[in-house]
Amino acid sequence: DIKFTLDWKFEGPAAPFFIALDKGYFADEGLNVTIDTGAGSRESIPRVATGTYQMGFGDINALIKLMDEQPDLGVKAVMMAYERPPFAVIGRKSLGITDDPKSLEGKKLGAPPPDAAFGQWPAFAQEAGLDTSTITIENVGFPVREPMLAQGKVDAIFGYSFSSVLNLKAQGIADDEIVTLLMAENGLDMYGNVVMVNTAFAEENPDAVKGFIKALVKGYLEAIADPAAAIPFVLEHNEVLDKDLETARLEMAIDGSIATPAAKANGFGGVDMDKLAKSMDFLKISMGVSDTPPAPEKVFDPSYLPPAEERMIK
Amino acid sequence: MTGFVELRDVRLTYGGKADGTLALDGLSMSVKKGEFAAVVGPSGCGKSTLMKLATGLINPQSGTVEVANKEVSGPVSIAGMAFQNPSMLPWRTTLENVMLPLEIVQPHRSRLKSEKKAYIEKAESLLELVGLKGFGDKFPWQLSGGMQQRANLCRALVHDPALLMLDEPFGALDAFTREELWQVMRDLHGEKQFTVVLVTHDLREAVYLADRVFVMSARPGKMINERHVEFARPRPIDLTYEAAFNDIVHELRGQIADARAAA
Amino acid sequence: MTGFVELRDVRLTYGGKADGTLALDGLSMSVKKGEFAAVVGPSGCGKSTLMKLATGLINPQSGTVEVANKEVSGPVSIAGMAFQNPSMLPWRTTLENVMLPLEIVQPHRSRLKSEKKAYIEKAESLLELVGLKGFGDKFPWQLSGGMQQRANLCRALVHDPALLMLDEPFGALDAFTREELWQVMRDLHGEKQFTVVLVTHDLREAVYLADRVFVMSARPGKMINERHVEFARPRPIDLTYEAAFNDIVHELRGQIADARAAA
Amino acid sequence: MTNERWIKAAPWLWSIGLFVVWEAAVHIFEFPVYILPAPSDIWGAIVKYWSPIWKNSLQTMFTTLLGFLLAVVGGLALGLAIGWSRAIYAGLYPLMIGFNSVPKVAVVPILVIWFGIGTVPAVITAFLIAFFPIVVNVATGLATIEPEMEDVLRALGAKKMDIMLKVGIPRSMPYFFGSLKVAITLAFVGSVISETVAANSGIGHMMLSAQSQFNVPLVWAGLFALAVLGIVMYAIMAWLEMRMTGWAHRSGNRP
Amino acid sequence: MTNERWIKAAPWLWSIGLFVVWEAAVHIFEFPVYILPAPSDIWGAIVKYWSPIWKNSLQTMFTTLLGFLLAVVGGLALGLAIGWSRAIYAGLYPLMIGFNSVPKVAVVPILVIWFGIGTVPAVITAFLIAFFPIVVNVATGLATIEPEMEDVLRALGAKKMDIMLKVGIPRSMPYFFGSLKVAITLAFVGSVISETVAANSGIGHMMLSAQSQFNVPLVWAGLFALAVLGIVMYAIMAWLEMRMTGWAHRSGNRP
Ligand SMILES: Nc1ncnc2c1ncn2[C@@H]1O[C@H](COP(=O)(O)OP(=O)(O)OP(=O)(O)O)[C@@H](O)[C@H]1O
Ligand SMILES: Nc1ncnc2c1ncn2[C@@H]1O[C@H](COP(=O)(O)OP(=O)(O)OP(=O)(O)O)[C@@H](O)[C@H]1O
Ligand SMILES: [Mg+2]
Ligand SMILES: [Mg+2]
Repeated sequence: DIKFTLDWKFEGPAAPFFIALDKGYFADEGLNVTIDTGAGSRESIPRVATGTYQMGFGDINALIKLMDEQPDLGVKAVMMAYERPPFAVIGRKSLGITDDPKSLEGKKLGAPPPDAAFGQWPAFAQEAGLDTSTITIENVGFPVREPMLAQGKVDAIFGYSFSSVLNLKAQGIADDEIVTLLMAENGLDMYGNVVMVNTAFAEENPDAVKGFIKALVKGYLEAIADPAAAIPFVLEHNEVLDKDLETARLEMAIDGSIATPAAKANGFGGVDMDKLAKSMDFLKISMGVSDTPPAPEKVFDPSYLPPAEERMIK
Repeated sequence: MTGFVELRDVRLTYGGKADGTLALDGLSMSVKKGEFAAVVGPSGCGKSTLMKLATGLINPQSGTVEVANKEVSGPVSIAGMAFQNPSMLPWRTTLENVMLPLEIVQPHRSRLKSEKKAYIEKAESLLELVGLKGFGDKFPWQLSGGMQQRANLCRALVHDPALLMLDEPFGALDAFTREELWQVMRDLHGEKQFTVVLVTHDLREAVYLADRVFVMSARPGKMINERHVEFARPRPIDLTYEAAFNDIVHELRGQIADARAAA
Repeated sequence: MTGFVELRDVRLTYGGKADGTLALDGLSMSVKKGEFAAVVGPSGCGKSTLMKLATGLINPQSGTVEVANKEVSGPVSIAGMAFQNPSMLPWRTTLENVMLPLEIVQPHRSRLKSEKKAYIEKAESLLELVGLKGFGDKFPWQLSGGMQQRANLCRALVHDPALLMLDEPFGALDAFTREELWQVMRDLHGEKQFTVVLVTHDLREAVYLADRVFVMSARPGKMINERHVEFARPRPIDLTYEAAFNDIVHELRGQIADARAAA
Repeated sequence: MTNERWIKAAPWLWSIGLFVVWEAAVHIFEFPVYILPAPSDIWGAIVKYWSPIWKNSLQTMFTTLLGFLLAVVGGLALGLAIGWSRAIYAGLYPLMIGFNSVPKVAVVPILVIWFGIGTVPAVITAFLIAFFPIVVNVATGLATIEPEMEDVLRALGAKKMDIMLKVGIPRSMPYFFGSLKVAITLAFVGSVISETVAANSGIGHMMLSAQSQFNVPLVWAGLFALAVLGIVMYAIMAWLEMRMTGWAHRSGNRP
Repeated sequence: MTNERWIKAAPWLWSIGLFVVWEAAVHIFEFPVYILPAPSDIWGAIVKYWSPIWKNSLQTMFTTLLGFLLAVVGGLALGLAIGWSRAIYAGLYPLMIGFNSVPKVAVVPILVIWFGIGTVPAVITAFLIAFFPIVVNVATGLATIEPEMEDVLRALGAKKMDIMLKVGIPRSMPYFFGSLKVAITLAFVGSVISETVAANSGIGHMMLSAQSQFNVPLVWAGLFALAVLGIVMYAIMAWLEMRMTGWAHRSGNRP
């Protein structure tokens, strides 16, 4: 039995999980899986750490930060899902934001403090060489973030590309008006969400973890192959979803974060330990990770992944 | 001309029509202006109900109630009422309770601010009159039962009402305090000539104070007798020991006995 | 042997020591078992206070209170008390109010469930005895003042207490109802031989009912006289018209007059 | 009589009035739908998503009621305990107040770690948020009992427990029911808050899903469903109150 | 006398007891700090971040008090209006209940869009959340007045307004103060909720920032600051209550 916590509600990007669940891939591995919603890609970490959930989906950067503080934290990452994080600064052309991060100088940015994208802001600003003293940051909560931008009360916002952009569109902002500065495309070469497991559980049930990942990889590959066909599996679990919107969301997630060039080259689910080590330098700046960060091998354990050829994106 | 307080063929049922309590039925009475009327009758016959009708606190199911030649449909503002249950407001001191009517009734209401001191003096002198000197700043629940009743009387008097409705105002007092207050009432009535309706169980009290005594039947209450008391005013307290006085008391007593027996 | 109810040199001040009201000072009284005692005195002299002391509702500042040869330090459970203010619980019907003591006092308490019907009958017969037949299912605020007082009396009687404390139980009743209840009390006392302390302002009531009448001074109250009343029991109601009876009433009256004058 | 009719009609008139003004305001000021949808939009969402709204409402209703019942029992017990003993009062009260000044959202994640997501944390949150008004009101009710009423029982040698049962509790019932009316609406707030953080169903979950769908009318439909549930529960409380404490509401049916 | 002392000491003893148990539990069960920090950790955070805690507390205190004052005025007025007129009661009450069953978090975004971020939406949220218990309790207090008391004034021909002023309001004061104690803690919750959504200062903002810094002890220090503020405000309310409605608390100083 595995209780799994997602990072967020049941939405498009959760499609791979439900494919694996509803097509019986988990069952094929002899697993009885329940999938619960989450309350943010950080909230899921303590849920797994305490063993309330055996496995979960969450932000690897937050995981590193917590492991840094708490070396004996009983969580490790076992499968990379977002090879590039969807962290982005989203602005409006008419308010003077361009594809160049420099255009953010002198502007007013809206950010909910707990937002993970905003969490990487210091590293991003340094990497892009921005003069932060000219930039004002306003604390705007999640529910008002996009409306404030739509109303022009802020010039740009922090957020996940595949949620904020779509949200802005829904509020009637034209496609070509929206500028998305993906942090990962502007020097912030780091990882995003991973599948985590409670270490004690993994030790006792390595086969279960392996089976789970095997099934989930299948789900991901299918979703990547045909996003539109994947969405109905989510709709099963959340009646209020809008099909087109979720398809668009999943597609954006796949294009921007999942089926990245690196993933296409090396197969889905794995990490490059060097990149992981290097990303910790950014975290030192943005999240105050100490000078002796946890070893990448401690953070990510690739041993549960199926062989690379089973993970290749077609 | 009709009386100052005039009830005609009044009927009152408490609660629902079907299972309610018929308190008064076919009751008529008339009190002239300046007259001192007393109402006597067995317990539960509807005396307090009658008082509430006359001040417009409740309205009759049928029949009419008139006060000062106006039909009563809501509370009248010319009356001072001493309820059977003192019902002092517990958040006010005794003095503040006594002064309550001054805050409501015109013309005192508009004068109260400017002549505060005079009014307080008036209230205090009333309290002294009934033997409550020095208790003005006590709360009502710090007074004994009889003291509350006396404060209640002061509250009914303080705004010089044209009509005074007293519902067993001396019931919890010892004989001497009671007789003192009889004389207080007698003097006040002589001086100010207000109209009084007094409910009492004490026939001597009724005869001593009243110009006319109304006798009520058992419930459902109606008037079964009216007795004029013609002793000259002001009446000395010794009157109560005279034979003529006691004859009237005995006569009334007999009537009440009949009323009870009939029920 | 000391009395059943025994107060010795009791002193009681309400409120703070400094600005409080000295209600009783140096009061002593003793009531024998089975005796019917009456307490009379001017309004506000501390009679109700005395009753609360004897039942342990309040404790004296100095002096001792004993009931049934035990020093009283908290409420005693052998008494039935009729408060001066009926204070019925408004969420209970009259019958439920009357039955309240049965839910508290042993042995009725443990029997109440099994013998519910018998107890209800008992309470209803008591209500009938005081003329409230059919009012058991009315709420107390649906009763007239005098009716509430009678219900209050029933509540004090219902659990057959060994000691009955009655604080002006007949004050709001007409003369006839009152005399009827005198006889009810006389018969009950004759039958059950409980000890009674009765506070009253009606001297005839005191003399008719009591074996001994205590006369209190004005506040601060203490006993200024004790008068034995030796008429044979059971006393016919006509006794109240006899000269010997009226002599005692007059004697007491004189004493109270003196007490008031002294204050 | 016509007056009576007006009063019967009043809630409907006011509600309709509100909706008309609202609809008009939205059209006049041209609020975009993501700021304030018009009632007609919300109505559309209700019709369209009737089935999820209904199912999620049932779930929320269930957790709310469970939490509320716990709160009633717990709040009554604690209120009585506080009215009972000054030591409990002095000791427990400050802690409880402190706890209650803390937004319950902060507590939900802890509950999730202990109990997982779903019904349990929602019930507990509803309980935690709803029990305080009950405690305070019951304690206030007990503290303001007229000593004369207590004396009636004390004179019978009644134990403290008896006084509590026969006078304390009935006398503080008007306070208690007053607080129930507050508590039931708070219980809804509590379970919805918890559902937004940690649940796979319930109105709170539905609203959050709708929000990330940018389906603002559905969010408002959820709010509307909550309002309706709240009113229904409130009406039940008010009815109960009238049945149980009719004696205290005597002046209501006066002319 | 020693009994009195115990009661004086009780709040401290209980609080200390709670902290000791808490500290012990954290060490025994080895809760990681991000789940439940030990009081000692929290204390460390308080000392370390004393200045921001203090400044943000002042800000929260200010918005809360402002909102609370509005709620007192508005709640009292509305409660009286509802007690006054059956038409208002029938019409307005259901709307109010419906509104109150809605979590205020859902309303904050709208306020922010209208009023910008900062103090204004926080004050309004505090107001919105705090005024309902006041309304309900005042209305309940008015509804349960003994008709005998009203009669005293009615017999003088008093206008409805007079009866309200002289009997209605004083008689419902115990209810009113009972509700204030609930309302003040809710007002804190309201302003903190609003601060977490949209503010650049205040305890709510501080807690959210701390959370995104993974500084769990500081989050808890914020909660603790809220609890302390709540208790202080509550104590002031209770003191006011005793001053204003001492007449209703007569049985308190009984043996
Ligand atoms: N509020 C009420 N609701 C229902 N019935 C009532 C109410 N008030 C009085 N009654 C009934 O009306 C009748 C008359 O009551 P009322 O108080 O007028 O009597 P009363 O003559 O004043 O008696 P008493 O001398 O005992 O005061 C009684 O039978 C009583 O039960
Ligand atoms: N709760 C109280 N607080 C303060 N003072 C009180 C209290 N109860 C009574 N007193 C005072 O004590 C004195 C005696 O009161 P008590 O009620 O014993 O008189 P009483 O003899 O019963 O008078 P009455 O015949 O009028 O009922 C009075 O002066 C009264 O003001
Ligand atoms: Mg009467
Ligand atoms: Mg007395």
